[in-house]
Amino acid sequence: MTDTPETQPFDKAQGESFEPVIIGFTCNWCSYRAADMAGTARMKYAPNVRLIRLMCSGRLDPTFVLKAFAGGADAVLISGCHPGDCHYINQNYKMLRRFHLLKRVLQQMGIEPERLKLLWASAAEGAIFAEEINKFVEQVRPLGPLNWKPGNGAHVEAPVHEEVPA
Amino acid sequence: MKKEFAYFPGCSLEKMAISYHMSAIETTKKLGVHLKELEDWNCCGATTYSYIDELLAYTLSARNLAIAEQTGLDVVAPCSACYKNMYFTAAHLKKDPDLAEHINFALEEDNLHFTGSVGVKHLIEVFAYDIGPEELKSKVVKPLTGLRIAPYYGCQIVRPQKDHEDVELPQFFEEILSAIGATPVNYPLKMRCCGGSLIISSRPAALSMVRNLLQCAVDSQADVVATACPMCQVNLEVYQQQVNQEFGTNFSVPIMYFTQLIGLALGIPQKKLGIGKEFVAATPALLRLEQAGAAPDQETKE
Amino acid sequence: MEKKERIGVYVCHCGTNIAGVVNVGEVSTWAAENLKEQGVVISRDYKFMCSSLGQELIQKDIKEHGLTRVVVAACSPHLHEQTFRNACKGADLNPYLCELVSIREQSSWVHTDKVAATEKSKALIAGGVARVVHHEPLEPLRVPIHPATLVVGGGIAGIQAALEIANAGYPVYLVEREPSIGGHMAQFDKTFPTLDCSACILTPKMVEAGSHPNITLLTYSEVEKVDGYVGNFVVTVRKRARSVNEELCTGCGICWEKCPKKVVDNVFEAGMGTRKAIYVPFPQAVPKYPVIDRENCTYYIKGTCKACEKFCPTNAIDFAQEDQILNIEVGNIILATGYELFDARRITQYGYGRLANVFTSLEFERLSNAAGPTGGNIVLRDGKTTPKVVGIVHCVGSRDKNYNEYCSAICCMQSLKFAHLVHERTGAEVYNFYIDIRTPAKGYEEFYHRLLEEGTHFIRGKVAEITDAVRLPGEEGKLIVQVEDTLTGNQLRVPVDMVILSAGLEPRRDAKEVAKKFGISCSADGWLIERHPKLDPVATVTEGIYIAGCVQGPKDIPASVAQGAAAAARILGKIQQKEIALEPVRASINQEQCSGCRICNNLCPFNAILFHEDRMVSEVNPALCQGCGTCVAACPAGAISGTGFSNEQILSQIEGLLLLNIPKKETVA
Amino acid sequence: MSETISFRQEVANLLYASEGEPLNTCIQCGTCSGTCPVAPYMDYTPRQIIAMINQGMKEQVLESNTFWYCASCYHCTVRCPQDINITDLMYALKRYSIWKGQHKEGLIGPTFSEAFVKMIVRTGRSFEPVLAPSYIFSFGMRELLLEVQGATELLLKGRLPLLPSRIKRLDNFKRMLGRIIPMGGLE
Amino acid sequence: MTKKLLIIDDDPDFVSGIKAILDTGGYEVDVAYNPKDGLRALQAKKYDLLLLDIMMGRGAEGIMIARKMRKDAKLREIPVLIITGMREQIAFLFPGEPVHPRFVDVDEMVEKPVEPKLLLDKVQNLIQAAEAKKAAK
Repeated sequence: MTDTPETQPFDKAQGESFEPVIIGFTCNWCSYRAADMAGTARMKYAPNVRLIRLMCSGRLDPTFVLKAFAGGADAVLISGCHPGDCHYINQNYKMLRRFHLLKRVLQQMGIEPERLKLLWASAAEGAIFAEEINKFVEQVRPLGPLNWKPGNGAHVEAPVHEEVPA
Repeated sequence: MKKEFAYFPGCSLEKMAISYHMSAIETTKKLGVHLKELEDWNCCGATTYSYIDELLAYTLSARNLAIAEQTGLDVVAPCSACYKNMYFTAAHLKKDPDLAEHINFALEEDNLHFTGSVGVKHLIEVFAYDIGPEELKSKVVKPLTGLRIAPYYGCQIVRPQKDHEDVELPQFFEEILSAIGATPVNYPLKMRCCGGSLIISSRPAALSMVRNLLQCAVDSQADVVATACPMCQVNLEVYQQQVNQEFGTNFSVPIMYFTQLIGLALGIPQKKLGIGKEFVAATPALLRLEQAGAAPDQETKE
Repeated sequence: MEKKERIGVYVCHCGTNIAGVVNVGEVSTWAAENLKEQGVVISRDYKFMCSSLGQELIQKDIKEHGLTRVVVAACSPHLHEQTFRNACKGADLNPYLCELVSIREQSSWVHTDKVAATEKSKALIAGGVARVVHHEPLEPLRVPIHPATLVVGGGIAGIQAALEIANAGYPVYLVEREPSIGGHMAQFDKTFPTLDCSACILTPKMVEAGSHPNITLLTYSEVEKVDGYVGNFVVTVRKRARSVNEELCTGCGICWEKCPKKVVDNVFEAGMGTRKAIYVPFPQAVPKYPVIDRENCTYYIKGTCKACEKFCPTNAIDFAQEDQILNIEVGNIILATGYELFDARRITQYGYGRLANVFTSLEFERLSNAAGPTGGNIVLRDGKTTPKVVGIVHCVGSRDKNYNEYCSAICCMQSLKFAHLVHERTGAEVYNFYIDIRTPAKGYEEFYHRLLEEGTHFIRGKVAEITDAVRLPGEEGKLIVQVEDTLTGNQLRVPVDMVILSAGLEPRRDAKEVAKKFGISCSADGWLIERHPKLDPVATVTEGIYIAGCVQGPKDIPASVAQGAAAAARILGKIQQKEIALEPVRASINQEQCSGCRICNNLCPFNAILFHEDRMVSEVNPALCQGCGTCVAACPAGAISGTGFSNEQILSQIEGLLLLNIPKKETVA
Repeated sequence: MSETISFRQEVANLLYASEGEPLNTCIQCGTCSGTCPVAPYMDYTPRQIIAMINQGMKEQVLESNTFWYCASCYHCTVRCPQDINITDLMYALKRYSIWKGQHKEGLIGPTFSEAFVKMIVRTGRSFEPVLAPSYIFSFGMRELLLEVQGATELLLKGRLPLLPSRIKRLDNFKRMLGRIIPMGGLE
Repeated sequence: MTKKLLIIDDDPDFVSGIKAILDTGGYEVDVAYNPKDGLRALQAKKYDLLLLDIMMGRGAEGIMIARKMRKDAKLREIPVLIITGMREQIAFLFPGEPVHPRFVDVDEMVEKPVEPKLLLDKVQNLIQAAEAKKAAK
């Protein structure tokens, strides 16, 4: 019987343990190309991250991150070009400012800061991109599912994760 | 400038290289550095332990390091082989927690524990970096003006690669010799090996290595070769006889410890520096120094 | 929901690249069943969507099923986005209503667990479908291309590129940091494998470039700043003061004859020879005007001398000359700034800088050059004695993890050339110490055989050290090369009179800053990164910026020339189109909602947002806007929207990825 | 798991420090053998030994004197363009040869190092005279005389160790070693 | 169902001998030739018995593995049979002395060369003893 879409994709190794769902934002010029390079070099990393391509990390609106958490994501990855490498000169610095603001805001809303990660990755760093994703998944796994239900009416039916004892 | 160190003399400094021990203690005392000998230290194994079992080698060096850690001082080794063994044992144990746990399990039998907080230095690093050439120069009473010295590093002080030194042409030995007024000569083979334990296990090879070192010292018109390792001193000096017989040469190059030379410059009497215990008398070179010393402010030849 | 969109989903097998891991059939049927509410009316999987048959499949469905949106799940958008957009265009569907979801690089290639990869692919497609619903029809932005081109670096690659473009009738600005163009090639005596005299084949091109009506030579100049974007670059160039008035100077040379001040020339003569304070780097310099080296000229130091001014027949000397700042408008830029030689001093055991008769390859080039300091006689450092035995060391600083891991491509052939020159000029014995002889081009291997016939001793072994410490009789006064001849296993001590270190090529020291200045990136080593190492080596990720020659990596002269011409051809292609179609990704401000808070104004590095004092509203200038979207995210009133990456598109993509609006099927235990 | 492993993998297993198989990356450039001060006295140069290991020539490698003539001066390791720790390799081959009891005839190295470690395990300090028998008999008459002459001169200069020294906490020391090498006689 | 055994030993000749014997005993035998691969194998799969050599890798690494297993909850129950040729390997160090790893409560120890019948008996007893202990828990 095929799993229904809500059940999380199980990773073959552990089988039983919790598999976080992570939304990842990448910038078109560096981090998305790093993901492409990880693909062409067939580097293996955990299937928990689903990437969204923006033109630049500066395009990241904090509401996107809140939307992802509200929608049921257990963690969010923000990645962009190394400071100084930005295709639009310095827009990644503005994302850095928003990232620190976001960390504090999320903490006040009861979301552990470990669920939000910032990663600089240049077009040539496919290996680092893959490695950091694996590390991030392992960092989030012990935190367990978020199941964040924002108080104000915008109640969104977050997919239920089977609560599986570790 | 650190004033106090835990001192690991090593087996050869008990008798075979007694003059290195005497001159080390005298010179450091004169410069205000206190060398506190490690209590109940054991032999570092030079290279032979690793032929049998590297874990055994780590345990024996780790025991010395753990004893040093109890004193809270960095440990200083005058012999290059002991220095290398302790330095790399500390490095390996810090890098591999499983290894450290296993070695500490063994050290429990002697109620010791290694944490990795101890720094490991060679004796010459104390003079070159902790005391420093300026401080050394200021304390010089009888500069060794005119004495041409070949600075012989040997292989284990800067090799294998640690982080900071230049591996092929370091200069800190020359700086020390200049600070005490002597003239360090350009000694091309200063980084080449003296043969070490090959003097026993492959004598012809070791004798040829010693021969090349002596030949090069003579070609560089050095009056004396300064070394910072008892094993090198023995190979270069005690076997000069056999080299002359083997290759029909007639070397008689005095091989002294750098601490003896520093001692002379600090005005410490020769007796206390163990001078006179050499096979190849250092006295002729030192005699020339006396006359040179007598002549007022002689221009030092660069 | 007003009229719902009619969406077609196409899951590509990509042979086994995707189908090997992702269950494409299951994904396709899943999309058809579960994304019906979103508007999916047709969902297929096909072996090669990017093939013409695959594209025709889409076009047929658009016509027959009246599709208004297309989602293709295949490879990375950087590969076939344009292909599927053209397919939609072919069926009269606006190309920007098509979304390419990457389930190859993002899923099949990077996951081993088939079930997880299939589930992830479903989520990625759901995200794509949710996003494509909010796509609007767009037209690419047409931007005019300025016909002028800037070439940075006057080496052979830069000269070739400049000539190709100029001969096609378009203006070129050739900027060169040194007083004359010519680059490293001007320093060589001969070139391999033909043994052409380097100056003889280079100077005609230099003269042609120097006198070409379409080429503006800006020598002794550097690019300070680059603004704008493809088709509309504004480049700030600092033309350093030569202290010589170029209109009046005839290049007669009296000034550098009379000038009393001699200076060691570390650049052109590689420290082997001297030049005067007022100088041209070499006789055939283009342009012919000399330059005063203000650090060493007595006038600038003590305010005296002025010999050059006295003797100059056309009083072209102008001590008060200032640097000029030029603002140049160009459409495209070619970076051809070349390489730097590996500093052989870093290998202390080879003795360069310590042992007199150890020379680097550039030093030997000057020694063997007729216009060089010794008039072409190959002599030792004392300038008199000719060497009887010469050792040439390959791979100095290359193929060595302690220095540079890469192979510098040209040192083998260069070493063979040196061996020939030594044979020809001095009749000395020559030893070449190599690991592998690499002769990878036409005529190279035959040149190697010629050297074998000439009796060169080839010793296969990387040199361990070079010393002057004599050990065996016959080594007195010689340099001893200690090496293992790996073919016999003997450790040799080869006494030689002269050693030539065939040093490798390294990127320019300021490569990182230059890359930043032109908005492109360079690899960890420092070589500039091409758009694609195999298929697109002369373009870069940034539109309008091209690279050619050794700046992209070590290569020989023919390859540099070919890349110079290739970059020129690419640019000529762009100039012909008169304009360039840019991605229609732009920001725009909805005037009603804009509260005039001006937060967005200084967010834009391209100053594309201007503020209307009168109406207290901001406005985006589409010509300058690059579409990064930072202002869109920053606007507190949400008044700024970005085409192609609007908030609705991204928020709905998030919902899709999290499978939120999927009808819940009862999960059967 | 494959039926058996190559000699190259066996050597890699000994070289614990480096992950994977360091000897694979050797490009046979000869820097190590060119640098080695003892290479002229070795049956095979260090480079040749690496080539022989890579081709599984176990017998010839173990019968060679190369790794017993290594002075462990690290000059090769520092200069290797492929970052291979050749000195560690020589140590590993020594361990392999001692554990198997298989080495070239007439080599002093093995017997000397066994005697040396045996001495340390018993007293904790080295005492050169006790090592003399392990190599003196393999010397010819001439070397014997020279050795005796050297020893007497050391005696005269007061540099010949006469009394074997030992560490105080010897029993702890022995039990400590027992935890590393679990053999009897260490009570 | 067939018992799964793991051999951790660096000597391929000895391993092929032992493996042949154990195959006749109907066991499913995996092999690791160095301590690192051995520990990785132990984490990846459930084994009923471990045959462990002592002298391998840097030295007496077998002892390290045995001690590490005793401290790991998952691996503690696996019975360990030490098979070592240590006595010949470093005979010079302690001539005539026996080998007894008394610091590690190892189930059983046997010296190389080991006689096939003896090996099979020991393996069988150890597995049964372990099962009995588990059943009793």
